[in-house]
Amino acid sequence: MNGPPLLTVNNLTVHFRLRRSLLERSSVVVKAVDGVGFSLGTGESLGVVGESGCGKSTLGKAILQLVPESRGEVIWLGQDLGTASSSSLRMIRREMQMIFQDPLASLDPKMTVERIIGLPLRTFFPGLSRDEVRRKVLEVMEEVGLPRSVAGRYPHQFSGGQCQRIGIARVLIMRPKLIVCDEPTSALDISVQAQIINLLLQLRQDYQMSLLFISHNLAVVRHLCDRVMVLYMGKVVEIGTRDAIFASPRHPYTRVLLNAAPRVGNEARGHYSRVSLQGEPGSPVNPPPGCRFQGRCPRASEICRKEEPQLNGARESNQVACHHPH
Amino acid sequence: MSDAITAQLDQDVRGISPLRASWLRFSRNRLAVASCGVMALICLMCFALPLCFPFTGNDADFANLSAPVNLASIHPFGTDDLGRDLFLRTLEGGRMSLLLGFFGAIVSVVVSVCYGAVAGYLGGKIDALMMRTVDVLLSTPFMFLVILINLMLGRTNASLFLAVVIGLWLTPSIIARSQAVSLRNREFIYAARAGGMSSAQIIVQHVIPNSVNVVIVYSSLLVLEAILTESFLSFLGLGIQPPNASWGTLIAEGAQQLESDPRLLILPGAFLALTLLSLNYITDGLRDAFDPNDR
Amino acid sequence: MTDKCADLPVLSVKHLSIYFGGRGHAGLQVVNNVSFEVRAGEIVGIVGESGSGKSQILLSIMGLLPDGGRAAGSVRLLGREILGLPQSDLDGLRGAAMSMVFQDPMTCLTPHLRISRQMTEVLVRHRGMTERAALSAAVRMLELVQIPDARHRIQFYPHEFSGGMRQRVMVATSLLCRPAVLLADEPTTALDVTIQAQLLKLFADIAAEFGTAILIVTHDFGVVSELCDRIVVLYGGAVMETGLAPDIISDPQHPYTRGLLAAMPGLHQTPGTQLFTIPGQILPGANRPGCPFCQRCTDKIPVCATERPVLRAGSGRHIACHVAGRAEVVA
Amino acid sequence: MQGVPTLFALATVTFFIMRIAPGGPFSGNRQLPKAILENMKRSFHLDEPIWQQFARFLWNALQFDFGPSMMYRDYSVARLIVDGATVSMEIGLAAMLVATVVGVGLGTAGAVRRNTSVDYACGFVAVIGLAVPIFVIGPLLQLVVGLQWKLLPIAGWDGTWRYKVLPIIVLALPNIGYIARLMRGSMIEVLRADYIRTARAKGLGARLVLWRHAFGSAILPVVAYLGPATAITVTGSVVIEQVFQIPGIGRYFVTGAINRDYTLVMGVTLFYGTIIIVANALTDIVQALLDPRIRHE
Repeated sequence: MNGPPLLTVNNLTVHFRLRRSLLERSSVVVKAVDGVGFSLGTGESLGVVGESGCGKSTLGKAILQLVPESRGEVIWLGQDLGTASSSSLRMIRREMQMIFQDPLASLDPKMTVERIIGLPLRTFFPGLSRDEVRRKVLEVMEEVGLPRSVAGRYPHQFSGGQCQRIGIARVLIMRPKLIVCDEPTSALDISVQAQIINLLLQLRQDYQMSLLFISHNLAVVRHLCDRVMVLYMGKVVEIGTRDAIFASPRHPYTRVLLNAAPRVGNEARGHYSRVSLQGEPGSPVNPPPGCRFQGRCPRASEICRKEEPQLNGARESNQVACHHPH
Repeated sequence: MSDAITAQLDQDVRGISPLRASWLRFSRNRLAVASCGVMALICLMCFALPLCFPFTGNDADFANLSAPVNLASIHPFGTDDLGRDLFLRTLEGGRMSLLLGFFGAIVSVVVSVCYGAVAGYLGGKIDALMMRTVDVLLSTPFMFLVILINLMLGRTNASLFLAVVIGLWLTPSIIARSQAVSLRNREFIYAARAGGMSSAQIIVQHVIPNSVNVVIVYSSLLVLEAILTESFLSFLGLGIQPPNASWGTLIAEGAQQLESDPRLLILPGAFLALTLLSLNYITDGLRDAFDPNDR
Repeated sequence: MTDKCADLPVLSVKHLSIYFGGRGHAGLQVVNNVSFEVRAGEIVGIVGESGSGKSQILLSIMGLLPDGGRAAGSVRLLGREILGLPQSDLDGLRGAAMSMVFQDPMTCLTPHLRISRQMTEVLVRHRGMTERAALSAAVRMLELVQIPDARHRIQFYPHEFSGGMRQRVMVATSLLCRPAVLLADEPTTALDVTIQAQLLKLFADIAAEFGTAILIVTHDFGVVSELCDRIVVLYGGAVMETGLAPDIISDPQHPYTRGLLAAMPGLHQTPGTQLFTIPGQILPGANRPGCPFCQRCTDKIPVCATERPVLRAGSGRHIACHVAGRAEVVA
Repeated sequence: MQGVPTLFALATVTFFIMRIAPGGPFSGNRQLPKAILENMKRSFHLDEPIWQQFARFLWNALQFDFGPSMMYRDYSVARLIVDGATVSMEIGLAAMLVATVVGVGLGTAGAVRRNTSVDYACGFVAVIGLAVPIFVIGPLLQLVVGLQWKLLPIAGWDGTWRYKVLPIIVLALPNIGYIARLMRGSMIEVLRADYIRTARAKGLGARLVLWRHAFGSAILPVVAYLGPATAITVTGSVVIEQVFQIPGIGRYFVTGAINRDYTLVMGVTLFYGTIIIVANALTDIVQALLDPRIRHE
């Protein structure tokens, strides 16, 4: 970590109320994110991994104050965003931006590329002249590798990779300190994914930007992130440096996740037979008491069914929430 | 050859906007375009042609009572038993029907889109209350509302207009609301919020431009329904009052004299049916071209 | 493993081309002259990115190309030509001799019918079984794909299952008539990694136990690497490289395969370094002259733009490239 | 059960709007001596404070007693509603049945044979139903079938089938158009669904795929439309009743309101509201039966 934390999140919790069916009157509470805490330094990148429904996307949106149901503290350079006035929140939003999973859906279909990219600039600096905005837009387009000639086109005329570049350009034009990336490459082909990863690496290097990189793809996270946080059913089960998590994971779930990811190479053949994990992730609607992973955990014991494990900082390199860590 | 493709792509600097693309799609729908032509012709006939006659539809030509169809004469489709020109009366009735239809539809669209958008975008208790009100109005007999308006305001064109709007705005306001709700959850709205735009800016820059399609489709559908509602009420004697006439009142008169002179029914009936038919095909064409859900 | 009839391919695809729109050879060509074979008990993977035409190949084998799609060439199932058969004849084969599993288990089961009905109808139709006998056969099949409490759960509706379970149900349904060949279109893409691993194991077990020939389409080299015996690498609707999976993955020779493998972040890359990238993007259509990969290829020579390379035998594989493998031949 | 508050709101609004509206039930009979008028008002409790009248109305309504009609003095409102509703329901239900069968058939045929002459023919029938208003098609049918061919009576009512055929056909036509269009659209969408491709991949044959796998989902929008449409149809079409001289309930909406017949209007409004709410509830139930995803878990 370089310097004081840019972003600190304490006990962030998002509980949705959900009516399960049309005829049902009562609602159930979905604990999408449950007491998540971490901090992120300037220029650092943190990967958030987990399976679908573990709350990783909700976490990203909650940090940017896009989820009204969220509780807990999100502290940006010493200021709690939950209590910030709407005008100061607006100013902070210049510095924290987001790119999305579905590149096409995150672009307004009715706007040209030039308008989409220039819109944040015009929102925050209404005084800028048209030419100035256009100059900056073209500059940033070049930076993300979009030819100037496409500025007048509409999103539906682009491929997924190009749409993602447009999304990155829209974010980049504000020169933010933090970019929250919500599965930015999972809808892309491998060859295009590599282009986007390289772009993000380049931007980090050039502008000292911090990344919160949400993904289910462990290989991408390993390549891009300094630290990794593993979520399971809305809870942090393990957080630590990249090397610690990938070389010596301590939580049984982290191990399973690393083990299950398909691998390229001949040593991989038949490796699925090593998979020991049965069953599927439970629903975050009615989590079991104690550890949420207990039902699928090979190491589960009596205490796991009763007591919820807390994140334990015994080691500097990685903290783990488990009664029986490896 | 592949180089030629990329070169051509690069030349195409200004993209085709989705709205223009929709218009292009619409213009390729021959049936819809032809219907637009028919509608234009009907409007032209109803608004311009009566000026060419030296008399009005209420003037009785006592020399020609119950004149037969004679396209060469001054009464091309004949006269009724009072000597009034059938064709002219139909055109003048059409003028009334079309005016009420177009204005009724415009007001209904504006009311319903505003109402639905406010309910959908605000959500929560306000939304629930506003939609409950729509529910109650939907379970009130329409005829009863119309008569109440008649009682309050008298049988004027204004009360008919109000009745048309009240009959029409409910269903589209439900559609507008669901559109607003789905827009609120679209990813590019999240992107705009994350980009620091205020709610007002988002509504102006993103929500309204993306609702244009639905509004266009619904406007044309509502013109159809407004004309239908107006003529329905006039047919029952709750709409246009004599001596004014609309297609609805003419059809009512015609239905009474069915046995003596079917022309009285067939002429305005044919005009009304042709109008509704064209509007129907126009609405279909617009829906195919503009509504992404049905594509 | 059961005895492999090693010589007779269960499924043999020869010179398959697929067109959309237009007539004859006009219109957009999405697949160009693709040939491969699948033998009993063998798992063959078709790998390619979006737009490579890989899903269209499976659909054309099943006779399920969407409106406007036409296939030319030859598809032989157990020696019988099935391309261009009338739909009514194909109905006798689909679900019986060949069956297919689709990508998204959420949308591929009929929402208003119980699982029991969706499974038994296959047996009633193809085997003429009674509803009762079919039901118990269906339950046995669900147990085989490890659906817990199958006897009870077979009466559920699709929405009452999770994604992984639904995909198991799909696999079970496709196996009911013991098909000679099972086609799978990105069967694990919509699933989480832990569930994906369970399903890959299931596919491997099926091939080993029943001797079913499996043709699996995917964009994920990881899946291919773990599961497949042989692979077909597809780009722009044409075969780039085909051969035994371990050979190709450990020593890719076609510039596209090499680039694709190098572009994957993985064990061999130092984290934080720039990845190898293939420049440009896929262009639609497969009927341009020259090599379909020519535009993005870093090794291209002038002939690549004008002449389409044919599949040539290389070391343990076939490659369609003017450049790759040449040096070897000369040496 | 959530219909009860709606019904209450409907009753309240109607009650007070009726009283606020200018004029009263007896304002037409100016020649009546004042004493008699007062007497009549007293007999209908119109001399009481308005909140008391409202409470009385609510209490009686709970017991399905709406009192005598102010216009048709020899009849109770309940009697008028029952008599009219029997006729209206008979015609309305029959029309909806015809419309559903024909509309679903036309829509399915159009979707399966999309962009063929079959599709265009079905589409044309649907468009005629939608575009030609019933007050045009009704008199036209009277003219052709009744006057020219003399096959059926033009108008009137004696309870026999001969008097019902034309009204049923005319009432069914617009619904045929709407249902056919709805069915065609939803069937086309369903036939494009992934699970239809799965069913075809199972080799089930076109007929089984259509009726077992596609029909169940494609019919859902039609069911959603049928509820409210049936409610509106069975509560009486004023136009049909006027054109064909049928003693249905629809005309009571008009005459009651025009004459400020408070008791009749209240009774008819509540009847209408109840039918709508019941129809909506029935629709929800049928939809839940057809679509397991919205069924109570």
